Amino acid sequence: MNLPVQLLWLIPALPLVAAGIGALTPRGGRPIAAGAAIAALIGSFILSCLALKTALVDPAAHLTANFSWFDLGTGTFRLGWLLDPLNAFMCVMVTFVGTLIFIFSLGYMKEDANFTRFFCFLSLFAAAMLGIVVANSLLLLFVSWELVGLASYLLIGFWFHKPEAAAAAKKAFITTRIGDLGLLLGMLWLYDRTGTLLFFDNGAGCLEAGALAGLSSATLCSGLAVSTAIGLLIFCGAVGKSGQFPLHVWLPDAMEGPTPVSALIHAATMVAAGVFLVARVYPLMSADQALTNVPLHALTVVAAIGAITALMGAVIAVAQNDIKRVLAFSTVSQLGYMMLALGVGSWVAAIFHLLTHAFFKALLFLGAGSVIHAAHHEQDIRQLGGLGPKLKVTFATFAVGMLALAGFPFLFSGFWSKEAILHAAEGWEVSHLPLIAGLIAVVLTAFYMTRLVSETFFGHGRSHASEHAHESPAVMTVPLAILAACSVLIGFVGTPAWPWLQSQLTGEPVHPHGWFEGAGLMMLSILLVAFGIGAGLAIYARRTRVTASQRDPIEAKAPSLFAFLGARMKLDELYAATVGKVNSALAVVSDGLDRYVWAGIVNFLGRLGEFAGVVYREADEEGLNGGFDTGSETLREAGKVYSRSQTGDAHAYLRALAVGFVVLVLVITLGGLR
Amino acid sequence: MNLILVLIGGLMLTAAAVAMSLRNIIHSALLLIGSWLGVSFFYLWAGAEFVAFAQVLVYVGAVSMVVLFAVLLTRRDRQDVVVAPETRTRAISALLVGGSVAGLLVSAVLGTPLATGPAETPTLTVKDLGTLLAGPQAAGLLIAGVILTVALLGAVVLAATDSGKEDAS
Amino acid sequence: MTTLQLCLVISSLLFCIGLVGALSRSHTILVLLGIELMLNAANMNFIAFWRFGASPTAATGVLFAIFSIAVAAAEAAVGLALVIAVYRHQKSVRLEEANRLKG
Amino acid sequence: MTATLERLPLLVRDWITGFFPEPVRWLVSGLLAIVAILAVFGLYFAYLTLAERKFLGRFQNRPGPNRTGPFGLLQPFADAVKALTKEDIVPQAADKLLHFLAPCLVVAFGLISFAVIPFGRYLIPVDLDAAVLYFFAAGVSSELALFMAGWASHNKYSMISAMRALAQLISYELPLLLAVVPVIMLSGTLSTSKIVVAQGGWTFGIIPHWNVLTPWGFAGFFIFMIAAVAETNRSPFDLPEAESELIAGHLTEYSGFKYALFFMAEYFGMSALCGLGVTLFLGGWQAPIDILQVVPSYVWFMVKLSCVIFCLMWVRATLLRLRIDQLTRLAWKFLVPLGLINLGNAAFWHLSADWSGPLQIVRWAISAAVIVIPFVLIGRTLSSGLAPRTYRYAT
Amino acid sequence: MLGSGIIKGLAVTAKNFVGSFHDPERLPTVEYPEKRLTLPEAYRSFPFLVFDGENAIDGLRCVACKMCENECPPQCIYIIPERDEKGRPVKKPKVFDIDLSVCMGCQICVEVCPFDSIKMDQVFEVAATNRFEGLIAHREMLAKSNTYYHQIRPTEAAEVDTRLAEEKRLAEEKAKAAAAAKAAAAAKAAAAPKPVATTAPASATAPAAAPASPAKPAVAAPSPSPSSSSSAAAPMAAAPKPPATTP
Repeated sequence: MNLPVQLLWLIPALPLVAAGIGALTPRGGRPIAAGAAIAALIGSFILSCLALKTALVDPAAHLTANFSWFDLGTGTFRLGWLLDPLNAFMCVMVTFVGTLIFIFSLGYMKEDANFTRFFCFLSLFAAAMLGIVVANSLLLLFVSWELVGLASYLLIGFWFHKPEAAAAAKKAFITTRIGDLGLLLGMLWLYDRTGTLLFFDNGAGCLEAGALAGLSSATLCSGLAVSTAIGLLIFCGAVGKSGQFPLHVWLPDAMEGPTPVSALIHAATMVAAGVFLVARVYPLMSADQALTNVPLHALTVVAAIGAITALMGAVIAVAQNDIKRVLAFSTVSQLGYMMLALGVGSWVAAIFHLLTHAFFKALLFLGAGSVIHAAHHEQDIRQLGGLGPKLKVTFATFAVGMLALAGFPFLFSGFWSKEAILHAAEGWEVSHLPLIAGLIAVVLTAFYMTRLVSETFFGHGRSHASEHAHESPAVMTVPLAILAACSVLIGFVGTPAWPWLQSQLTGEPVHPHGWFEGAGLMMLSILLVAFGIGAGLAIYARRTRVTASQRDPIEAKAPSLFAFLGARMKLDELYAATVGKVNSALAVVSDGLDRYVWAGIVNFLGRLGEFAGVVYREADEEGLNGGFDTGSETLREAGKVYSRSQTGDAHAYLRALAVGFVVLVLVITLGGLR
Repeated sequence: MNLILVLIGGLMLTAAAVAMSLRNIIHSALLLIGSWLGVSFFYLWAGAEFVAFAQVLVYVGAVSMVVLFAVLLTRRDRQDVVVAPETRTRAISALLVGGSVAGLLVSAVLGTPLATGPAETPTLTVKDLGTLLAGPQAAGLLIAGVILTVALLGAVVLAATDSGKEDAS
Repeated sequence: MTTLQLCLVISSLLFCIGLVGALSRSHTILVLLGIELMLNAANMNFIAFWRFGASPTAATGVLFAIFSIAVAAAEAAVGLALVIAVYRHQKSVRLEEANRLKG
Repeated sequence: MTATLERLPLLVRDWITGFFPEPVRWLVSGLLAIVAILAVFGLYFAYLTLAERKFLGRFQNRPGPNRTGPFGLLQPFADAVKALTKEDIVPQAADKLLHFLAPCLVVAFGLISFAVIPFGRYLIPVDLDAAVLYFFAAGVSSELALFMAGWASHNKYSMISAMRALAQLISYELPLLLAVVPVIMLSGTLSTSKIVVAQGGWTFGIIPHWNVLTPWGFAGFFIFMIAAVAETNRSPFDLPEAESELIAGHLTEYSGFKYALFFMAEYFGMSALCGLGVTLFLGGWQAPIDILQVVPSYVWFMVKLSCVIFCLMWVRATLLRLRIDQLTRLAWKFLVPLGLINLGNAAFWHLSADWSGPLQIVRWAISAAVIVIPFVLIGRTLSSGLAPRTYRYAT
Repeated sequence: MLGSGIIKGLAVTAKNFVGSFHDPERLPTVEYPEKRLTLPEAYRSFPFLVFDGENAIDGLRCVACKMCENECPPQCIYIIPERDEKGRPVKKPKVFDIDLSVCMGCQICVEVCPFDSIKMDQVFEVAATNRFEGLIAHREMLAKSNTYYHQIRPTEAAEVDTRLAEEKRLAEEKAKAAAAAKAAAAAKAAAAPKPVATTAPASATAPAAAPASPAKPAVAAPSPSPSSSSSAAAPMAAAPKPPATTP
């Protein structure tokens, strides 16, 4: 049983319908809203599996179903759905992880008064993300993209009565909007150049050879290929959505939303969208690779941004104290990895890491949610501690996630995907800086994850909340267990020994690497991981924290550095000092202009109009009205006379009708006789 | 053949005429039911069995019920069903107008050479009708259904009393 | 006089009886009943033309009569509901008293 | 032998018409049918009254009438004599013509319904193409006669009863028709004789193909019988003649033979409606088992009719009279929605006619679920807020 | 589920229907004129007068004291005492009528009768063709023998007989004592009421000495209370004097 590509729209449509149901459900209808959302997503999951099966029949093919949306001048504007292994895998991942997160939310949001609204937004979020995934048109993708932005705004600001949440929502919305501006410009430029926004259209799509050749052959004034410029503009959008440096600032703040939302944003939907976008337009991004005489390749920028982000995220994460913020910065870092992979030319590795990351990051966030739920909404790891024995399931699954994220060798999926990326970075001819950045990030990742686990689960409770923690209900732990299992198993679809996923994505047959190819790098990274974990254990687990106010060991050694990192490298402040200042100065100038210059002109014109009005009124009342009044009076008199015949007696009307009929017939017949 | 038609027509016309001149409105309504039955006999005579039964079902079964209900709901006491005699002028004018229309119509009917078809009754089974209604004439059927629904809703809205707003009288 | 003409004459007379009733009676319900009679007369014509007309195989006349009966039922329901509504306002069913909108 | 028995009524008819000259034979055979119906159902009515009284007695732990003749078998004739010899009272202020006309019409309309019921394989008075429609057209007219009776009596109880009769008719006409439509839909005909033929045949020779033995047919029969009880003004829907509130409703001012006519019309109406129910749902004159076809078809019809009527008596002996608002609520909130759902159910049945093998079980399951689930849900909605009644003194 | 109550009700009536053909419990009706139920002993319909001995009129226990007439709530009893040749009242009713169409069967007359002479009957088939005559029971109709009384209410009749015998014995003893004291006066007093019954063990020679009745057996619960019986002599004695009830 296969899913024809014509029905692919059903995948996003089901959660969209669920969102509609949720919106129409009154507050009391909790089971209806949640049931609709979960059922719809499960339905989408099943459809996605069918779609995947369809796509894997011929992995190299791009199945499309295009239709015309409207006629524009002489041309037709077309939209469509696309099915290939890339988005089929994405669909399965999004719906599967999403379903588990939805189920988890049942327990996590149980006490919330706006339960139905929450599920409505969640469904909308999932629908928008699935829309991005199945779109075969950059425009359709962009529409869904913006819907994702809207849904993220609604969800991050779900507890809008908290000022931080409201601010975080605004921040996320505006920051990503900056990137979206680039995407919009790139899209318009692309349409201008190629005349289509369809990705694949039997050779006429913008990602197919004909269009790409045109794009890469044209150059701008500085010798930059057009495809490079467009690719970079589109990449702007990905930077915003995926929280890449320098637009990553919204991502940690987005932790103000409910934890399932964080999980959804970080694992399955929003941030993955950026990576997916770059992977989707990869032919466009890499179109300039063949050119040698250009000043800049688009992918070089991608790799640079990715490497910076990966390193920066990992460094900052070391000094965070909020459990969710640590995870947030780890997401930033991991997304940097993916971008790095894209940049160094291995989009397959990026997608592999995206998939594995989705599972273990969802697992980690849900685990964190479980911890927070258990500890009565205490998120500060200094206040927690000693939760291991109390939250056995959560601890076990969280540990799996942590090991996967840290890239613990062989058993865990994170190891394989990360290894694929490092392997790709090693093979990049341009520079080895990304590889070095990646390797440093490996150490740091292992270190800060060990720190997080030690602080949270080892030692003893350092606050009332952590001492009285209790295990979460099954509706929350079961998804954790499923995700943990997946976090382990999903890695084995893409090991060097059997790179099934890679082959399915690229459409080439499975050809195992030689076992020793890249073994040296693997050994190095294993050592680095071991070092990171060992360091973490040595610093944090050997002597656990006793009180909440005790200083962090690193903080004790290098207080200023720790504070700098803890304040996220003061990037927010930097933005406030530069962009914000300029912005507010501009605002002051605009205000002055508005208030004095434009307002003066407008007021003058208004006065002028007022004077003219007075003149007109006089003329009207004296001159024109007299004439009309007389005319109206005459009409009214005539009307009075005529209205006498309107007796209100239905009989009279009926009689007149009948007489009229007789007369009419007589006139016609007599006239006809003559 | 024509004798039966004349009998049916005479019955129907007499009933209608008497109904329209009686002062007791209940009697009028009952006689009109007789007249409608006469119309349905005409349909039976003409071979339109289905229409005849539909006529009985709708007019005798439904319209007459509604009429009787309306009569009973719009009277304050029993004597109200006997209405005052009409004014002479109106009666005369109505007769004049009606007579002229009748003269016109009858003369037109008699003066027009009408094409007539075969004398035997055309066969039209209910199944044929159903096929026609569900096939080529489905739009008409749907529209009739919509009209009936709208009329039902309209009648309910018009006739329903707002128990809160209804005045004491 | 052919049979068709006889039918038509009868229906014309029925129509005129309805017309006279609608014109002469002051009771609103009787006026409505007069109008119903006129409708019935029209229906009779459909059937008469179907039966004796040029092409009896086409069932258009019968179908039209069926639709017409359905519409007549709707008309009666709405009309009588109107009568009741007017009665509630005017406390009268005399048609000439329902003239509040006259000029 | 069986064939002869089956054709026996026809043989008798032909024998009698043989005495008449050819040109009037059609008239004689028509009259014979009328006379036969009058005789058979007149007698049936007479013994139905007796049976009703005896059965009601048995239901209420008493023996019922048993003094007139052996087992009280002459009771109906005693009743008739009593009715005939009573004084015929016409109230002073009554509308005399209508007062007289009402009982005549009510019996006439009750009788003409019998014209289209197939009593046996060869026994149908008039085999109309639009027979079901004819039946309902004839049926609605009898309530009109009840209204005439109520109005003509010049009695406020009679008047109220007349209004109630009208309201009840309008309310229950709809579920009655809705229950019938599925049968027409699946048989593809309005002719009662063809509907019965369509229900012929047996699975394994023992399971008849009657409509009532399908989920939609069962629901339809259920709705049909409830509506039929209401249409014939029988308990528990006997509001128009509720003797405890309205004396006897439209019968208040009637006495003697006119009263007996109303009584007769009630039983005629009941027999006719139950006959239609038997025709539409219980396979008409079809025998229940293949081998029992040796018994003539008209016997089967009468047996089934009597069983259905017995059930009505049973219901009458059991249930209390409803209030007028409960009555209309039952019709509009329960029977009409259920009827509409059943219509959809029948459509499904029709569309899934070619399902076979295990799909047949699925078909049955879906069809049963479609009717049972709304029944439970509507029932729960209707009875929500109504706790089981508690009694202070009775236990 | 909707309709479960209806089905339960139908089951109940169905049980009745089927049961009425084989289970006598389910068909308790009796074919009356042919078959009759035995009436319970306490069943009562209308009053009757008890007589002792063979002669209905002579054996009446009633002394026409009119207590029942006075007490009867619907006033359906009508009594005229017998008078001898000299016009003096004799302790016997000349007329004793009960209007059965008025009587409500309250049994108060039985309660107040000091002589156990009026009792409740069990006959209920009193239909008559004449409204005025047929339903007025005269002395002859009312008088029924003590044997009949024993027949319909054996327990109560036995108690009454015991009590009367006891009273008579006490009266005789007292009479003997009185006779021993004042022979002449006692003898005269004992001679006056002479409703002598030959067969009955309880001969009513004692009523004149009724004041002696306080010594009643304790078992006589429904009999007249001691206080009323003590005063019973007074009205009885006084009754003849005021001719209050004019016929």
